[in-house]
Amino acid sequence: MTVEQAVERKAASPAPAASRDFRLVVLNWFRELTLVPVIVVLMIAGAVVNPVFFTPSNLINVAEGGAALGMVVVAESLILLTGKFDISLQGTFGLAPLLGAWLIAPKASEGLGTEWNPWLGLVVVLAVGLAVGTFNGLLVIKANFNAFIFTLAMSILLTGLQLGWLGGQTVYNLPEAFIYLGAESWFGIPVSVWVTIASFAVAALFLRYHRIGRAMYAIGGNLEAARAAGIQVDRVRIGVFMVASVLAAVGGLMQAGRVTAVTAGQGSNLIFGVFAAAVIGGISLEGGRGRMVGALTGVILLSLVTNILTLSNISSTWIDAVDGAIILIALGLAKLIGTERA
Amino acid sequence: MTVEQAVERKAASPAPAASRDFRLVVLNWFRELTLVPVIVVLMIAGAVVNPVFFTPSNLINVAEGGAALGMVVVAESLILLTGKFDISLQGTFGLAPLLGAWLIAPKASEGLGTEWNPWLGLVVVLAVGLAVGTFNGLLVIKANFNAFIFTLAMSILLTGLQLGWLGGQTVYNLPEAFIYLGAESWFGIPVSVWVTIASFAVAALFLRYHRIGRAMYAIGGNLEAARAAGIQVDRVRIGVFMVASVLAAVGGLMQAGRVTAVTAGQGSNLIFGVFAAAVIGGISLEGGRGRMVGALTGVILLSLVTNILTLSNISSTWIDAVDGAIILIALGLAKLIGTERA
Amino acid sequence: MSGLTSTGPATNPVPVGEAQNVSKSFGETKALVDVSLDVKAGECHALVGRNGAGKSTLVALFTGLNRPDTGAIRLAGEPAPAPADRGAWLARVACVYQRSMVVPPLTVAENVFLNRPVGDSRSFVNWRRLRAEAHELMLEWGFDLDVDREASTLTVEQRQIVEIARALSTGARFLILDEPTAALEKAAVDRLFDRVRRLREGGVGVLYISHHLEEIYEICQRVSVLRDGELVLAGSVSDVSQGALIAAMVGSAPPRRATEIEATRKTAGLGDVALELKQLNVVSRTGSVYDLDLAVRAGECVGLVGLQGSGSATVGDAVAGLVKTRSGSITARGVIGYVPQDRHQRGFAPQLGVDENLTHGVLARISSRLGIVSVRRRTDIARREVQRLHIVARSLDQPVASLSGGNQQKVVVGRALAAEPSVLVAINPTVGVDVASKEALLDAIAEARDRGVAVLLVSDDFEDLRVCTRLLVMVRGRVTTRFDRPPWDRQRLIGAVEALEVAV
Amino acid sequence: SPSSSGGSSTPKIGVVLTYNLPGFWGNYLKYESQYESQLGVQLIGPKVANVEANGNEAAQQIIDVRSLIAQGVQALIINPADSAAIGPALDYAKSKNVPVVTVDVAPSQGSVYMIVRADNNAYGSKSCDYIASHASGPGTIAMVEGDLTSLNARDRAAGCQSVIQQKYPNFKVKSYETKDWGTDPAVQNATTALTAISDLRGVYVHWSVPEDGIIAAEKQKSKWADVGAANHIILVGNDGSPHECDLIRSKTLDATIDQPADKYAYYAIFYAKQAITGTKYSAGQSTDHNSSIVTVQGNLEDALAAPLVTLAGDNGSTQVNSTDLWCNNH
Ligand SMILES: Nc1ncnc2c1ncn2[C@@H]1O[C@H](COP(=O)(O)OP(=O)(O)OP(=O)(O)O)[C@@H](O)[C@H]1O
Ligand SMILES: Nc1ncnc2c1ncn2[C@@H]1O[C@H](COP(=O)(O)OP(=O)(O)OP(=O)(O)O)[C@@H](O)[C@H]1O
Ligand SMILES: [Mg+2]
Ligand SMILES: [Mg+2]
Repeated sequence: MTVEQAVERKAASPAPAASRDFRLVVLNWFRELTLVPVIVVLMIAGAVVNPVFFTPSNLINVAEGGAALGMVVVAESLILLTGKFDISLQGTFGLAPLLGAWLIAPKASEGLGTEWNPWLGLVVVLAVGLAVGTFNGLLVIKANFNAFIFTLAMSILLTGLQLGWLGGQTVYNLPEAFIYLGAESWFGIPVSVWVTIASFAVAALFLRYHRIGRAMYAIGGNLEAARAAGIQVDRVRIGVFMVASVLAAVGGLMQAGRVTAVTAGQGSNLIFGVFAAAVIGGISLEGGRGRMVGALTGVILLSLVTNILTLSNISSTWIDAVDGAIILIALGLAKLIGTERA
Repeated sequence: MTVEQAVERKAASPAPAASRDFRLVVLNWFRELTLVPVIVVLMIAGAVVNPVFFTPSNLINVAEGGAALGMVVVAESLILLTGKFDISLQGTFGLAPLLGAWLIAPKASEGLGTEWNPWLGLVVVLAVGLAVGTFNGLLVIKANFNAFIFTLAMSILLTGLQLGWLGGQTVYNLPEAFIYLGAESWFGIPVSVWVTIASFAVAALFLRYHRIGRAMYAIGGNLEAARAAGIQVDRVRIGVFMVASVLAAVGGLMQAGRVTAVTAGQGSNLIFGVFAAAVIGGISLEGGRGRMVGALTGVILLSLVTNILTLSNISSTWIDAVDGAIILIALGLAKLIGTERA
Repeated sequence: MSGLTSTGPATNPVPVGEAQNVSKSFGETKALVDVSLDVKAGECHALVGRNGAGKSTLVALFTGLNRPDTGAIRLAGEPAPAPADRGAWLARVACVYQRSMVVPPLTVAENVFLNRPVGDSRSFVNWRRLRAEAHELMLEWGFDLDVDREASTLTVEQRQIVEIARALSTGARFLILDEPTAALEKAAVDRLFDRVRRLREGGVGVLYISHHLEEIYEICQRVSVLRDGELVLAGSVSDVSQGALIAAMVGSAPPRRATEIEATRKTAGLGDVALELKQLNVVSRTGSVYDLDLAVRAGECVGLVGLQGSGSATVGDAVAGLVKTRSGSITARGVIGYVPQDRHQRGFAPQLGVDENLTHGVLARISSRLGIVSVRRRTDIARREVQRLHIVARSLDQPVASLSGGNQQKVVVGRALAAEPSVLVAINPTVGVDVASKEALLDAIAEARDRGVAVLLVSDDFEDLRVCTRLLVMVRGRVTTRFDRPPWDRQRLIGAVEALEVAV
Repeated sequence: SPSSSGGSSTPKIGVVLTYNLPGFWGNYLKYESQYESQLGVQLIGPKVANVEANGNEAAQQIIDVRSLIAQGVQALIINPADSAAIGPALDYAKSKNVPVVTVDVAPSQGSVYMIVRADNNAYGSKSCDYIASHASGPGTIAMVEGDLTSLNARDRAAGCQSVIQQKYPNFKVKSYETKDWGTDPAVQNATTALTAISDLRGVYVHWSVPEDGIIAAEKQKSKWADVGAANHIILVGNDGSPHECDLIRSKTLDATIDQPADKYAYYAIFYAKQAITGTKYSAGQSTDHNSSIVTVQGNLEDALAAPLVTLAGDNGSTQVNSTDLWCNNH
């Protein structure tokens, strides 16, 4: 651009201080909300497919179905924003509640028999999350292991531990406090939904308004620049791994509460949906780009698809194929609208 | 760097063109063969665990167990070398043989009933592989979709199609020609093992001696430099996607031949093992680095681990955990030995 | 912002930044050797030197991104803060780095205040205040930039403005500008200089790095020259002539370098036009090109000379087909050989051997009909180029990554020549090579030219121009001056390149 | 033939399974080790293909069979992952003269010594018959299916569908597939059914693990009523685990299929042992445990009784406190 143009522009916008560039704001939101039209179309489809779709109780189902997934999407999005990757969140999602449940459940229902206080069990769940996150963070950030393959191996290990630990049993008969998160409701809406929405909101506000949140964008956007600006990049990135694993553990707790049991298979294959939701929701796999509200639309989209397919008369064997096709379409749309997210 | 130094140096090495640098060759082999000591240790462990381990029939069992995996590892390694990624190879591994089998099997054994000539069925298998590979290649390379998320969605779609097509049924009673690859032996060694070894060898030779093979390294090593040197980078990369999918389809054919049927679940979760084998075998996820002989050691390692765990008295519920731990150890070793592969 | 507005004259004798006998090596590269340099409050201190002389390395030491191997850094008269204490560094020294330190997904306002609290809270961002302050800053310094724009949408110049604004706003008394004007328009440069002067009057010390020597005379008081990591000249700008400065930068000049560049005069024996550009327009972040017409005939070597950002390199990339043209046409006959500007980005595959890299352009030629690469033919070609260009490598299959920088560059040139092109496009082909090797490279290019290759040589290194048969000077995207008959006069050439009024 | 090495006292029997899923198979494993000593055999394994090679169970079972035979087992107990794909493994065992007893799945290729199985198709028909016949009125049955790539899930689904089609024209079945027998998707499917189907009369779930979650969902949706209450939604599961029997006793679960994990484990070992000693069986023979030997696709099968378990014990179902049930012999 030439100097003349630049001067011209300045003259044309004499009071830019007050008026944010409105187009820009719209554009930004537009970018985050690419999926909204898709969601609207899906909703219409849902209503056509089955009149039940728009009943409050079904919409609550949709929300509850996405709650645990949503927690892991928040977690993975935080990691993706800083330019990293964690597959083992699904392992934590299964293993952390398992260990907690195992320590508090009576022997008769496949616990260890120590029958710890359920609150202590909850602490164990969070502690396992924290420990796995710390381990991953240190090895990926400090020892510089490739995040994909390292967390893949961790995921295999954690899922394997989960399986081995129980040897094919289910821990059930869990105390109220332990399953509260997944089993109870407040004002007719499941606690898990409240907690997930709160997590999205807190993460969004944190990312938008907290200095460390902004630092995460800077780290994902330009690591060198972040370092030069005095951001403690390693500390932030390891911290993000830790927080993310704890969030995944909480997500696992929700799921355990929902089914009032912990099974050996909890969490397996979860991560695919997590990546799909985050990425079609606009979180870039390259880091530094995307917002929580976008990731939330990703979760909503996937939950809606599942719900509508279940409500529809599509044979249950075709549901997976339709699911894959819809994710592809969402990717294609995102590409067309030009957010470069895919 | 003064002129004098340069002249001196030049004088000191009067024949810089002397062809091969022996140290370098050794170093290169060393780098490729990091896993050999691990494999040796495993073999000793195997012999200790169970005297059956070293019998020819067990070793053939190991080889046959790794054959189909090996085909997909060859395929994925080719793609990784050019700096890309394909998760949907596992979908092709299942869907391609399924469609072929469906067209040739009688209605009674869940075929379509057209009972095509088995050779035509084989052509269908390869054609499905080719079609999926072309589609992936075009969309990842030309339309520039993110390879991870795009091929993930493709994988969900293909696996879903596989389930939906037959409603979860297994196609069986397959003609000789169709199952030949997985069911027959030459000189006491299964044909699948011969073919997999041949594929590794051909791929290795191709990569080493064919101009397109060398171009692949150039592309993975530095895409921009390859483009600047006039290499048709897009064409090569799309071609690699196509070849890889065909190889995955052949791998699926081996598996189908082995069990003389195509199940709806064939291929699911295969890709994790594929990445693990390739990466611990020294194929870099960043592209341009690694060799087929390394990938082969990765396959051997994983197959050995499975076999030894099977022969040992470890409860099979702990097998996954041990598996994950061994992959982590292999990654750590590779890191220590400093090949930067992890 | 605080502190910048005070305009009291600086009387503080303590330097705002000081390097005391610092040395720094990267592996076997001695980037800095026993360098001492200080920047006083209220002065603008120029640091010049050729590419790779060690300027940016010194900047990294001053800003705490790197630690000296020996020697010490002092800021504001005190020993440098601990390396981990980035906050302390940032409070004492602000810098516009040569490498872009803009975070693309963030807005201009945020980039300006990256990791710095605005408002009352240290932990939370007050967006309104942030935007308002960023906007105010922009107004104050006369930048016209919407502070809400995402940095990824900015042009190179605008990104530079962001970095300058960031540095200006820290309130540090020591400001480093590492080639801030490389991508700026003349008017923008003038505005920047106004600001630097005001800062200086406010008592800020500036370390100013630029390859545009005339700028130094315009705003700097002292100048230091680095050559191969050593400080070879330091003095008052008014005492050092431009000629002396150049001599210090390039070292003791070979005789013929004095004022004229000897070059081949060649008008006869030229072949047909092999490369033709018509009304070429290219928009590029690294320098746009406007309405360029150019024809290169076989056996001719046209030199395209210009500063970074002038668009000369973009022309080369466009001919090689690596950037999209906006309009106009490029017609080339036969194979195009190409030497890219940035060898790391486009020059070679680092893990592959010398032989492989040399033959990447001729894979088809060295392989059989079935595509089997003939190792013998590859070795022959590689050996030929290694000998012709004096490439020093342990063996033909040594990875290019482990060659010295100069030898890497030779491999890149070798790759282009190995293709036996009919059109050769070379951008700064001799960057980073030693004097003797440079001769070899240039001889090889001249030899190609004499064989009937049409050569387009894009360079800002005047030494390269001796193989040219005519020169075109580009300034800000347009050809401004033509030199048709050698020898080339250095002073006039510099004048034309720098677009000084005295020139031509 | 396998070298009956020295101590013919304790026959070596290899065990190859597909799942160790909670509910049925977890308990099968417990019983297996219990009967191992009781019947005086040495079990090698179990190999669990779903764990060893998730997604490639069929191929893994061939490997497992080979390596067990290499280890000198004299007979094999196999739960085939797929009734067709087990063919090559059976052929190999036959070529080595190692007799095979399959558990829970009848092979469609290859020959075996005995199939120990209850009819999965019958599981489905009994369950849905129970729901339809006990429902307060005509309406819809939600069937939460297991992984449809497994034969058992497909058989149970088919059994349910066919009984409703044939006997209950004013009932409909809405089915929901659950990949990998996942607990959470199953509960999610049931929850959707609870809200979506206005005339929901009952839920048939193919296995026992999701039951607790489904009950919790009913309570959360205020759709809960004790068994027997007018607005109760009938819930029928499958497995007959001790926890399920407790649920039935507490009027929380209506019924389940007693898939006799104990008998599966016992008779699998029993027949394997008989095979080693060379006992011959023939079709039509009746057994001492309330079943008879039948022919299935050319192989003999001991079709074990797998009764429906209810609190009332009516209509041919078994009362939940019966000592015949494995849940009461735990
Ligand atoms: N991180 C590093 N690792 C290895 N070598 C380095 C590194 N940074 C700089 N060098 C080397 O140190 C020398 C000095 O580089 P420096 O960037 O300081 O040059 P400069 O004077 O700024 O050049 P230019 O004018 O091109 O910016 C060069 O030889 C360079 O290759
Ligand atoms: N990473 C490496 N691995 C192996 N050898 C290396 C590596 N880096 C440099 N060398 C070798 O060290 C020697 C010195 O290299 P260096 O880059 O310091 O040379 P230089 O004096 O800077 O030359 P130039 O003027 O060409 O840049 C060379 O022989 C080079 O091949
Ligand atoms: Mg520099
Ligand atoms: Mg050098």
